[in-house]
Amino acid sequence: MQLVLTEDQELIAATARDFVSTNSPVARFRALRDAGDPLGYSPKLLREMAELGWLGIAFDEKEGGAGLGLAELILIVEALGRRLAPEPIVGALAMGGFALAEGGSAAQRAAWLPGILAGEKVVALAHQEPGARYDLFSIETRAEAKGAGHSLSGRKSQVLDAVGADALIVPARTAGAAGDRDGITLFLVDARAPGVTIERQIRVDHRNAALVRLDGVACDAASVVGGMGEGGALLEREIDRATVVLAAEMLGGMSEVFDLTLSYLKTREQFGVPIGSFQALQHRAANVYMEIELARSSVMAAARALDAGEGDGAKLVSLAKARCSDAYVLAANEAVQIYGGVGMTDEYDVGFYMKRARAAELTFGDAAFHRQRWATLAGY
Amino acid sequence: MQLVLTEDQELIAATARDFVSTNSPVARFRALRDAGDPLGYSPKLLREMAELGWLGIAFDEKEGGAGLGLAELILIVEALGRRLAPEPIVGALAMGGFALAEGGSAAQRAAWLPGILAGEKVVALAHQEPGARYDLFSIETRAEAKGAGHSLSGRKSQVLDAVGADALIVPARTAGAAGDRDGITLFLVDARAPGVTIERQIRVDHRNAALVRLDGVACDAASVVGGMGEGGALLEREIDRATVVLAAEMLGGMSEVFDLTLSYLKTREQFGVPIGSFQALQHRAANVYMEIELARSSVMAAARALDAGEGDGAKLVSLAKARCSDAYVLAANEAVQIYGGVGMTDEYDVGFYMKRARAAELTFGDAAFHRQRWATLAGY
Amino acid sequence: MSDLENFREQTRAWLEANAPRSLFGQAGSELEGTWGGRKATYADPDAKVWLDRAAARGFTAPTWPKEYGGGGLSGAEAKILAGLLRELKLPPPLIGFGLTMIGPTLLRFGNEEQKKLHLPRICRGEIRWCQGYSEPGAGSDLASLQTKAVRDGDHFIVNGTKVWTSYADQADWIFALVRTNPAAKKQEGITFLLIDMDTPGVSVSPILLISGKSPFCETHFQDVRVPVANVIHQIDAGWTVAKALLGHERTMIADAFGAAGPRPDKKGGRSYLAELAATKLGERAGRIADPVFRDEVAAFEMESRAFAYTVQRTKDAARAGHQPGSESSMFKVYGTELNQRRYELIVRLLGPDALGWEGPGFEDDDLESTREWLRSRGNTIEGGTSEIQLNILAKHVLGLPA
Amino acid sequence: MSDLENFREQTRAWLEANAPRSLFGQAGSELEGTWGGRKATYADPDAKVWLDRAAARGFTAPTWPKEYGGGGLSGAEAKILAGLLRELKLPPPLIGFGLTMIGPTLLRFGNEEQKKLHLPRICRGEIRWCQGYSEPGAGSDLASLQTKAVRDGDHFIVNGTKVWTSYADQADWIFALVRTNPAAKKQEGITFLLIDMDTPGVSVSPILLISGKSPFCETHFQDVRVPVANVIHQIDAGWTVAKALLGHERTMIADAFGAAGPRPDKKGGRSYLAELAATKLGERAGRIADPVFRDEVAAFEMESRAFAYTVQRTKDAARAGHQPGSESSMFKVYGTELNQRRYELIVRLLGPDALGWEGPGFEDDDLESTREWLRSRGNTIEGGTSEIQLNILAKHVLGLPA
Repeated sequence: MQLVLTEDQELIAATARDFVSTNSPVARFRALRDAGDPLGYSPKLLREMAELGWLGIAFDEKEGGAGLGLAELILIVEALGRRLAPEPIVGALAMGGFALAEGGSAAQRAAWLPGILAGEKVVALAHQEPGARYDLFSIETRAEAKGAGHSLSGRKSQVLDAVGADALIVPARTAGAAGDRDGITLFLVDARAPGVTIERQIRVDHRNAALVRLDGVACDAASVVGGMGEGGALLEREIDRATVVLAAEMLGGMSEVFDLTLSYLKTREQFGVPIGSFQALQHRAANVYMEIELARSSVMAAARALDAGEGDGAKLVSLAKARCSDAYVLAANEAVQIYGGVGMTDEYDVGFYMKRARAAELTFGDAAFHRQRWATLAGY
Repeated sequence: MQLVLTEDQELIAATARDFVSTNSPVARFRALRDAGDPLGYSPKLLREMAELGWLGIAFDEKEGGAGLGLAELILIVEALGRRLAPEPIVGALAMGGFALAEGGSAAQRAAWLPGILAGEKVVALAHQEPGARYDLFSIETRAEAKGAGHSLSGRKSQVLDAVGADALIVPARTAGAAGDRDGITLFLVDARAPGVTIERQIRVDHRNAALVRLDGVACDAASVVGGMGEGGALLEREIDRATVVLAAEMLGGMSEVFDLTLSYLKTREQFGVPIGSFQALQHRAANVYMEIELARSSVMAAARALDAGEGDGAKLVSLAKARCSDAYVLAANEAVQIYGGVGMTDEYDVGFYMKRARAAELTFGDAAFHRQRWATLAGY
Repeated sequence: MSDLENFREQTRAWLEANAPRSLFGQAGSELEGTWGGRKATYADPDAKVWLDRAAARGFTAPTWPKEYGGGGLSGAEAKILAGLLRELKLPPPLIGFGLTMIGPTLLRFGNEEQKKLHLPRICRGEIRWCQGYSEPGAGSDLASLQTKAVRDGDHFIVNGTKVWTSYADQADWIFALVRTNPAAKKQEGITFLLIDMDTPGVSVSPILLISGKSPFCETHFQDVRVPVANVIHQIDAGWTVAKALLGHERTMIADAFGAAGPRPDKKGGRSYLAELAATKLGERAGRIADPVFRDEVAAFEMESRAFAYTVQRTKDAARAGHQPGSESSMFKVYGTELNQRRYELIVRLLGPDALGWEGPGFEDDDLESTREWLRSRGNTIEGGTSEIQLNILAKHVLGLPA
Repeated sequence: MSDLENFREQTRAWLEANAPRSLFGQAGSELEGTWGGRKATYADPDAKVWLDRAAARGFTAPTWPKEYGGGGLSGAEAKILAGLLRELKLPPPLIGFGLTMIGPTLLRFGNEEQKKLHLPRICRGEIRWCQGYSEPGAGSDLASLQTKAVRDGDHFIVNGTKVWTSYADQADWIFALVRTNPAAKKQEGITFLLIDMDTPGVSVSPILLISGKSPFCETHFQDVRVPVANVIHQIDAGWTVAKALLGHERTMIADAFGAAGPRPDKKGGRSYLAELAATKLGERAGRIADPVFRDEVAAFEMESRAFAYTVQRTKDAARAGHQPGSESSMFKVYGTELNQRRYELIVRLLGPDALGWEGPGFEDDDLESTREWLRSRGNTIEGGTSEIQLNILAKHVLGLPA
């Protein structure tokens, strides 16, 4: 594994940084929030990203993608994370899109992937249930056999990017009990199908998330994604990939909020000197710097391991998520403390990073969860 | 509970500080260490402490004590801890002495307590077995019935103050299996009895400790301390009391090593200024200060709770030991770091505190052990 | 019967006769107390009755001299009155910065006219006060404030902005620090000035925090004419007044965190955190199912308890006649950081349930915890940052060199 | 066949013919390498044979010019030689501060006589060198050193004490910083001086550490006469020489911690720490029985891994042509603190078993861990304290103001 960017990757990263700086300042996110925008993102900007080839970058060429991998996608997502761009990358592209590409039938892929890669269609993955915490297999939504198909009933919570989505992939139980890895099946459900209710939930980070209710939603046999009862393993793989994408977004966020902090340390004066000349703050800044460096290495390693299909992949996903969770929260907390009173006001941007750090930390498992997962995967 | 010293207690503390400063500088401990003194302490000084009434301070008046409590004893032990005085207070007085006073028969008390309180006799409590870690009930030493008495066989490790002791109190199993609280009986054994081998172990802190072997040691019925098979509860109570005494010694040690650090910060110059003017070191010193203040409050509270026989006593013992373990290690680590290279040399005293901090931390349970104990006692 | 016992009996009788029946047993309930002021509204008319009767008796400011509307009570008598209010669970008849901050300042630094004018109106709850210290550019370095007051005959013309003026939107007067001499060394050109907020040119806008609404405001002064007679102490000598008041404020904040930080476990029951952890993470054999979180809960509870004992130790020592030193800095920094750790732990215990802001699918308790977590991040900033407190500890308690 | 391929084949043939049979496969074993010097003893006579033959071929200092006893190899050739030694698992024929520190310094700053005199003796392993920088009063502030060299005709008279002179008790010559101009600004009165330790007045005493014996010594100079010809560079210009060498030393130390810090898990097996925890704490269902320690082990292993990837990232970037910056400070501070955490965790895992020093009832592995824990506390001090590294990061990497 090479932990250095190739020239092509450098170019992708630079292009992404430039585009995001120009087209997606934090003020854009703030305006969407202030307007109470129901989607919370800009479909137009999503299409522009598609035109730049970003959405398809990690998809196979035969699906219309660029045939590159997570190692490239994370560069784009990091740039988006720097400016808190709320477009549906984690919840839709990396969850729904990847799941369809890997588990979907030829018909499903043909029907949906072109639209997803063009930024015209959004498919969300509705896996999380109330009270499930981070357990992917704690699924109580039931799919009962009905004729040649199934009838789905259950409740999903904080489903990312579900508001305005065209379809949902719904893991439901065709056998077993909550907590079992086996017996989970993934169904592709039209968002406007009878029995589907999608209600916007306002989260602390003001991104697109929803409470989804399924009341006897009819699914035919063609709506199954992957094998019957084999959705648990698929779900785990897709959440691992989405976790790396989220970690890259976190890396961008922590890097930006740390840059803001450094600027403030250099320019804000108290007692006649820049506050960045105080040694206690210098040492704390150096500490944040080191944690971000470690987080960056971890994210790069995890993306490359998943791209290469290495056996260590799942461990490195946990490494990346754990390091990014701790580092982002640390960087955001230090930012607010160093900004002082103004950092506590809604008017300044640092608070947004603090909120996003927490939302991202508590999505797909916090650092404690991933330490336990690492230990289990490492055989102790 | 009043967390302030009475005038009498102030007087005891001041007297102890003065006596220890004069009679027990750290150089005395160093000389004992360098000489490879087999006892590792001064019997003469122990007798002088007895003459000052220190050894009997927490014993009943009817046993010849002062009728005061742990609240007073900790003041003396803190003073001793400041200068690393190695006299057998924790291992003998607080373990063996207290166990005899509480669990001993009238005959046992009459035979031993006067000598203990006079500093003429030493009785150690040999509870710890190899591999038992901090589990008091992990006792495999067996007491097999033999005639009217018992025959003891087993192995005890790192028995504090056992070298040169006149007798040992040996918890042994008369029923049950290792780990059971029930079925443990305490036996009072003459240190020169056939089958008893006491071999000096050199620990990192160079205090008196021994590997004790018991090979068919004959004990008559009169040698049982407390009830048959009921030694588990007695042992737990005595170790709790000894833990508070040890915590007080730790409080003294951390206070002294912090005072040394403060002096060094004020006098050592680098780059033309005292190193104590560097803000990063100032903040770290303030942090150590606060942790020591919390440790002090915890030790005072635990001593008073045990003296009053309050239900919260065991929890507060765990609080005191956990806080003292963390704070002493922190204070010693910061001391060595701030002293720099010389702090790493055997020639300077700070290293002794670092070693003693660790030895005390890993005796009677470290902070992690006591957090778990607290949670259990607090019902979660 | 001693004089004090007499006082107790008379006061008890007076309270039972005069405090409205509906207020007995109400202290500590939703009713946080009456702030008074021109804009005051009284949801409970008995609160107004209680205020008026207590004020007439001098019980809103028990120890202030009677001539200024106070009760003229001795310290011992005031303690008895406070004890009776606690015993009868009566809410205080009046609260606010007039009683706790500007009143004591006027008693110490005000001239006779100022005391005669302002103190009785405070005692009667007629005027509500707020504080104008901080500015956008002046945080920890308060003395660098820039709000200007330029002399114009008998008046000052005030221009500038104050931030973190709590409840300024409900206050009638503000006591403010203004710069009257830009040429002097920064502490020496500051004046302590009282300003009627009805004066033209004063405007107030609320500050929205990352946690949502707050009592904080920005208060703007545009060519505000303030009589020179409203200067407290002397022109350019306001820093002396401010320091006294600031020390007082920091002690109050520190005491609040010292007291509020750790809560004793319910008798025989689990602590709030332990119960929350058991609910959110489940239990196994009576224990919190996740041993790592269990360990964190225990670590937090233990440090809280050790901190509570440390606060108690200082109080016990004070009662025993030992002068407290700069320990209040320790209480501020440690208490606020404990409170932050508490909420950081709570949101991690809640997991995804901590991510609600509003809307469906979230529990009210969880929504509140999330906002309190965000709000707690300000604890180590307001009332003197942790960094300033650590500097104070290093220099004034540990004696480390500057 | 290219020149380099030719070189590889010839060198391989030479090594196979000349390196003693007994040494093949020995690299990385107990045999740490040959230090040479007047006092050298060779437990294994083949080590001496290997040294002499390699020196004759110029392979003890492959890239140094042939005229000074080196091999005159290009960088590419030296890399091939190093690769062959690794491949054949041959230990280096010679190691020490002569090759790594004073040699490169002489090549850069020495005059022709000095190079002619000293370099060949280094290459042949005849003279062992040590470093005399630190002093009892000068730690992080090295330039405040006080060892005096007073001019007396063609000689300096040296008086003072150097500390942390590693292996001074086995060295023949010392390169030292001495103060030649007490009146100048502190960096400007320092001279870099070579001193033969056989000169009368030089004495060495070993330093006992809290962890036990160590290679460190104190080296005392009492009226030691040193020829002025032994000055490197110029009188009073030693700081320039020292800084170059110091930077080199810090990079070496940082690299060592970057490399040594985290070890990859055994293929399909558990890490050392995990195995230790499972042994000491027991297992339940294949997991370390104590979940809190399990969590700590995982946290440590994960940070070690993230650190290892960060070191690798810098190396990969360097190979790709990106100049490394001041990252070595990060590796020093983070790597040493990881190592300390590792040993703090180990002693807590060991519990009472960590308390042995010597004597009965303790395992050798545990005794060694305890000493390594104590020794590790020095990691954040030696070679530039963590505080100095954090200052460097803040100023040179983050650009924070002085």
